Amino acid sequence: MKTRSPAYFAWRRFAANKGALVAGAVLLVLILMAVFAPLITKTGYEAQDFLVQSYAFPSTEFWFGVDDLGRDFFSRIVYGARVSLTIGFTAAAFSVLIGIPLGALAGYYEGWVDWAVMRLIELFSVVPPLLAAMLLGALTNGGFFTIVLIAALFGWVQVCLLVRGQVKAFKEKEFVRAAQALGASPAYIIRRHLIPNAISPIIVGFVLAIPLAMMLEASLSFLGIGVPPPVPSWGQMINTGMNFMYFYWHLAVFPTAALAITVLATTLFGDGLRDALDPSLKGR
Amino acid sequence: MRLLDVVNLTVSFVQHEGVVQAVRGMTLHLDAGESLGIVGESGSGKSVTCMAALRLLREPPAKIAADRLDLGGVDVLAARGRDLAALRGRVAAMIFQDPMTAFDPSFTIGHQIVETIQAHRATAKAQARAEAEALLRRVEIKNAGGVLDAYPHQLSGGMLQRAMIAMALSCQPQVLFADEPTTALDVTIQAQILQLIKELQAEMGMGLIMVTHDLGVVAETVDRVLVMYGGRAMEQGPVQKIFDAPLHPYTQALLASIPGRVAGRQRLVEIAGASPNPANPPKGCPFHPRCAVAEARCGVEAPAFQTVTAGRDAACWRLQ
Amino acid sequence: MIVYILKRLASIALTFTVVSVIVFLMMHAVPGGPFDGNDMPVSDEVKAKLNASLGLDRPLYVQYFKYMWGVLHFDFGVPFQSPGETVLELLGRAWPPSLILGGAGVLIGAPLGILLGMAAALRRNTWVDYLASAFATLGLTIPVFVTSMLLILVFAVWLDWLPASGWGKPYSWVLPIVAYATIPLATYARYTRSAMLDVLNKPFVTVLRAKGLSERRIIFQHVLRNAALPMVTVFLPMFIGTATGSIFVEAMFRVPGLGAYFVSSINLRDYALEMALILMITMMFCVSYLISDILYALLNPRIRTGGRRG
Amino acid sequence: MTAPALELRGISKVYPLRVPGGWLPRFSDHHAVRDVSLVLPRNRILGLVGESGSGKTTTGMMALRLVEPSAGRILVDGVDITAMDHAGLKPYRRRMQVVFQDSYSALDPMMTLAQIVAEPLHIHGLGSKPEQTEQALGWLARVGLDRSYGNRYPHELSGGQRQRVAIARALILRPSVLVADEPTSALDVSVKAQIINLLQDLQAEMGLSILFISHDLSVVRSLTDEVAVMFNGRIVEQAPTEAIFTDARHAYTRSLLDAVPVQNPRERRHRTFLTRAQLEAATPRLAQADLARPALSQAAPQLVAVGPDHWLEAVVT
Repeated sequence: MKTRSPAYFAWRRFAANKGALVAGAVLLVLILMAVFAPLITKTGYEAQDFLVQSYAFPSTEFWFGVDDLGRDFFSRIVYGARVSLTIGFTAAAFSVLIGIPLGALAGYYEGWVDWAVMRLIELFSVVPPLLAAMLLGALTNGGFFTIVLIAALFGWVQVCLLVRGQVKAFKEKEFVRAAQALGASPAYIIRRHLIPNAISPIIVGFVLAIPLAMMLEASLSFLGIGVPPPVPSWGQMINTGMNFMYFYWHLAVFPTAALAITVLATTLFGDGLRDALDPSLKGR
Repeated sequence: MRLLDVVNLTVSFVQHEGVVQAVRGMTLHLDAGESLGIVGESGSGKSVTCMAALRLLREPPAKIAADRLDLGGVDVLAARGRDLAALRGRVAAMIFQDPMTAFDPSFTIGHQIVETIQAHRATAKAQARAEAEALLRRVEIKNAGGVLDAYPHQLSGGMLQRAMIAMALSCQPQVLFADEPTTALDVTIQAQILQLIKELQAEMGMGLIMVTHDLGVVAETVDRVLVMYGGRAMEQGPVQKIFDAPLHPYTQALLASIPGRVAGRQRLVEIAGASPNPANPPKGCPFHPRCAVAEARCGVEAPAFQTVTAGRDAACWRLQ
Repeated sequence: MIVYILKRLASIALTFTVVSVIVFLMMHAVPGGPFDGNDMPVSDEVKAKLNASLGLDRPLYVQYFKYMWGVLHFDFGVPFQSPGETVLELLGRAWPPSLILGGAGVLIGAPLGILLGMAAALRRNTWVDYLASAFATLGLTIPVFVTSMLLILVFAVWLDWLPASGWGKPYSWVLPIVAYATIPLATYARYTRSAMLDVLNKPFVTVLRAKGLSERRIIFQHVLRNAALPMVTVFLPMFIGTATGSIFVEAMFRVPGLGAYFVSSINLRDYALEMALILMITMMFCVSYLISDILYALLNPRIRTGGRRG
Repeated sequence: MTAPALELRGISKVYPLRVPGGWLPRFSDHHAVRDVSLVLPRNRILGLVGESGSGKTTTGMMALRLVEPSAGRILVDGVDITAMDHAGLKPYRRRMQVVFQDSYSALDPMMTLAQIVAEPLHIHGLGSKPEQTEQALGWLARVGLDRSYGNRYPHELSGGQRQRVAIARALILRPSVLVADEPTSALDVSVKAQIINLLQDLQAEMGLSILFISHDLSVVRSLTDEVAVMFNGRIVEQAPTEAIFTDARHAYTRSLLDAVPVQNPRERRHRTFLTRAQLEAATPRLAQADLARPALSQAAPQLVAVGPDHWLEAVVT
């Protein structure tokens, strides 16, 4: 019999989920597009090279048409993926960085540490993220890092709760008691047993924080307090596109579709990961 | 009268990792008023057999096939929704292993017994409640009125198991399936519950199927024993004969390895090896990798489960 | 039971206070008051006077307590963008469209969502489930302004059946309400499905089947009752939570509701209105959590009836 | 005379217990374990039996200082470890190890068997990494698992095999005391005997002292030298194993023995059961003259000697 790690079974389950597999492929294509944007676009996102053809509809020359300022719209959409994905991944990374230690501490020590962390989470649960984000965004005049920060500020809660729940469940397990009986320190137990066993919720929390951050960015940009122009943000483009909706549908439809596809693919990928990883610890 | 008649029952579960054959060609029967013990370890297919007899497995992932699967004269495999519901509880009732999770936490014990009575018989609520209270008293619950109005979380495991027995008996079933009814309970409570089930069976003239991993429970309660291993029947016969002179090497080894038979600290007779993995069972007889007297053909083809002497069946090449 | 409620009350009051302090501090810590905007040149002297008249020159904690004291008397101050009335009056003017939009959206979306979730759970792994789940995922992941945009494109621009914006005749309400209803619909569908599946996998459901209860009774009495327990705890907070979405719907369809004022108050640095809106929503959240906790305690026999008997 | 491997002197554990009902929360003390004294001599197996809630597991966990006692003292090899801090305790942890009931949750699912068995060496910094792995593989072989199992994961094993791994992990540090908390009760009948034999063999080879916590009297009879019976957090009777099985004095011990299922259908009998209240009221009353050794005081229930090494909780009149 071949040795099979828990990860192997998770992969088997994931691979059986066709929707998640397709979503993962789409996400991969989007990431590649974002990374190699200069190679697949004809101009930069700022270049107003086609002022004469402003508002041009999609054609073989301009796949997604030309926008109101004479910029190739396909280039803008592709560069928009860069902005969206960068914000999504950075914010998710920060969420995990905040969420893991807080969740692990709250789950392991319970008592007042847990109480304090839970009250902190309650704070974030009574303030709607979007409103707070709008307020913060307005107060700080938006910008890339502000948005990442805001997204992480509200994204860590989910990661923290997931890690806390997992740590709480595993800390009662007998292998943790056995390690304690061996004289292992709490830091050792958290690092070596509890966090590795919480890796599934951490991965899932990370992936599911990405679409939330992307939506937050798009929403803020849509309202004009997100990433400032000329940085190409899909939310911003949708906002602009709305003004020309009656005459130039492409300016609204393409960024809308790009945002929807990206968010949907990431969410489905994350859902698939969750379904695959959740039972993996039971092994069978 | 034949209450349960199962011929060549196969139950498999379709899973990601492949098809798991939980029960492979089981044949068993139960007559009115008779008690049968099904003994086997975890994964032997003993519980699945009972669940399949009442069609309580979720299909899919479960797949049930049999040449015959009759309960109280009704073809269970052909029965649909309403017919099944009429069968369950009325013809055959079941007691489960973990009484703590067997009751709906949102309703009182009384409510759950009353609804069982009303599901099968047109009975006024007050009448059903009175019957429920009498049943609780019959299962030796002193404070029957109080338990009637209690929620499951307010009662101890032993008390809940008594209440579950009362609920199972509420429609005077002809067959009672008891699936490891004492495993989750403490030793002294176990003995009380076993004695109670035995008494009630005799009193009501029910058929009883006692599913257990514990040979002691079998020795205490039933007339006839069926030993299962790796999804197959190994041996079947009257309880006293099985204990005195087991036929199948598995039964022999199992009886020999029971701890505490004699005084003094000592090494026990052990069965080498591990129980078969249901996802990947050994070819041939499931016991052959651990069997002390296995022959070449044991690993090739499974022996048929056939009569050895009157009233005793076994599946072993050495006995054919 | 009483202790439980008091505990929750204390915890939520604490949370509310902390949120109000943070929001208050944040808005005062950031440089730039309402008179710093470029579009409104004001001399320093006038500015100082104005600040004094509004109490902006006092220490922060004094301002805070003064403000909160006013809030307790429903005095949220005067909105900068409409100085002729109080914040309360402005809100009074703005809430009816928001209430109609939110109320109708939830009244349509939530029941449909719950039904959809139930159907998906009961027909697990069939096309019903896949369709419902796909719909719920779409509804949750696609930002509501995108949905709104699609609705406008299809029904207003291309088909020209309904107006694209405004809040006049009731038929102009249709598109915004439909756009908004997708949020509660998706949220409740997803939650209902998972709550139902949780219960359906409990061992007691097998016992109910073994007793010979009809599938209908098992689902409608036992499974629903148990699934309702976690659902009541999220129903109200989810309702308030989805309200955030109405900001975008109002912006998209140019509905003169609370959301529209929130956006303008942020752009105009209208402290008074901003503070009032945030406090109101936070308060609504707090109250909704409290009500949910009480409902949970009432419905859960474990909390309602306490310890062991018999 | 050398000190016993493990000694518990009057240990107790009190948990606050919420009193149901009422407007304000009230708490009463729940005595999980009260004033338990036990001596585990070297090279012996002591059985600690009782029902769930009797306090037997809590006692075992207190001996390992996995649960802090509310009162009393714990001595390992004659050294009082009751008040030691984490660092001070660490060397004594090496001398005491534990095996749990549920072998599934006793092994970290994310680690290979070699990592699991080598972990004690890692925690105590003994040897280099290859040495640790080598020793772990050796121990896998010693508990009856092929060395090739080293890079497998726990979910690939059966319950009996997992329990072997747990035993290897517990013994790799060569402790003098092993606390075994129901190590066989979750196992299949056909592998239970294997694990009991393994414990027997290792105990003899290593001169281990084992505190064997169990509710299964049949296993206790085959494995232990001496038995202590716990009821309501107290030891009510303690005696050499055979004396417990043939000459039980306490009503509770007798009711436990009577509840054991028969070994052969021929021995079936009708049983009468005492209620919990009856058992609680059944503390024997003995005169000083009945005792093997004079009791220290009178009236209060105490453990008194009623035979050679046979102790019984009784009221002396």
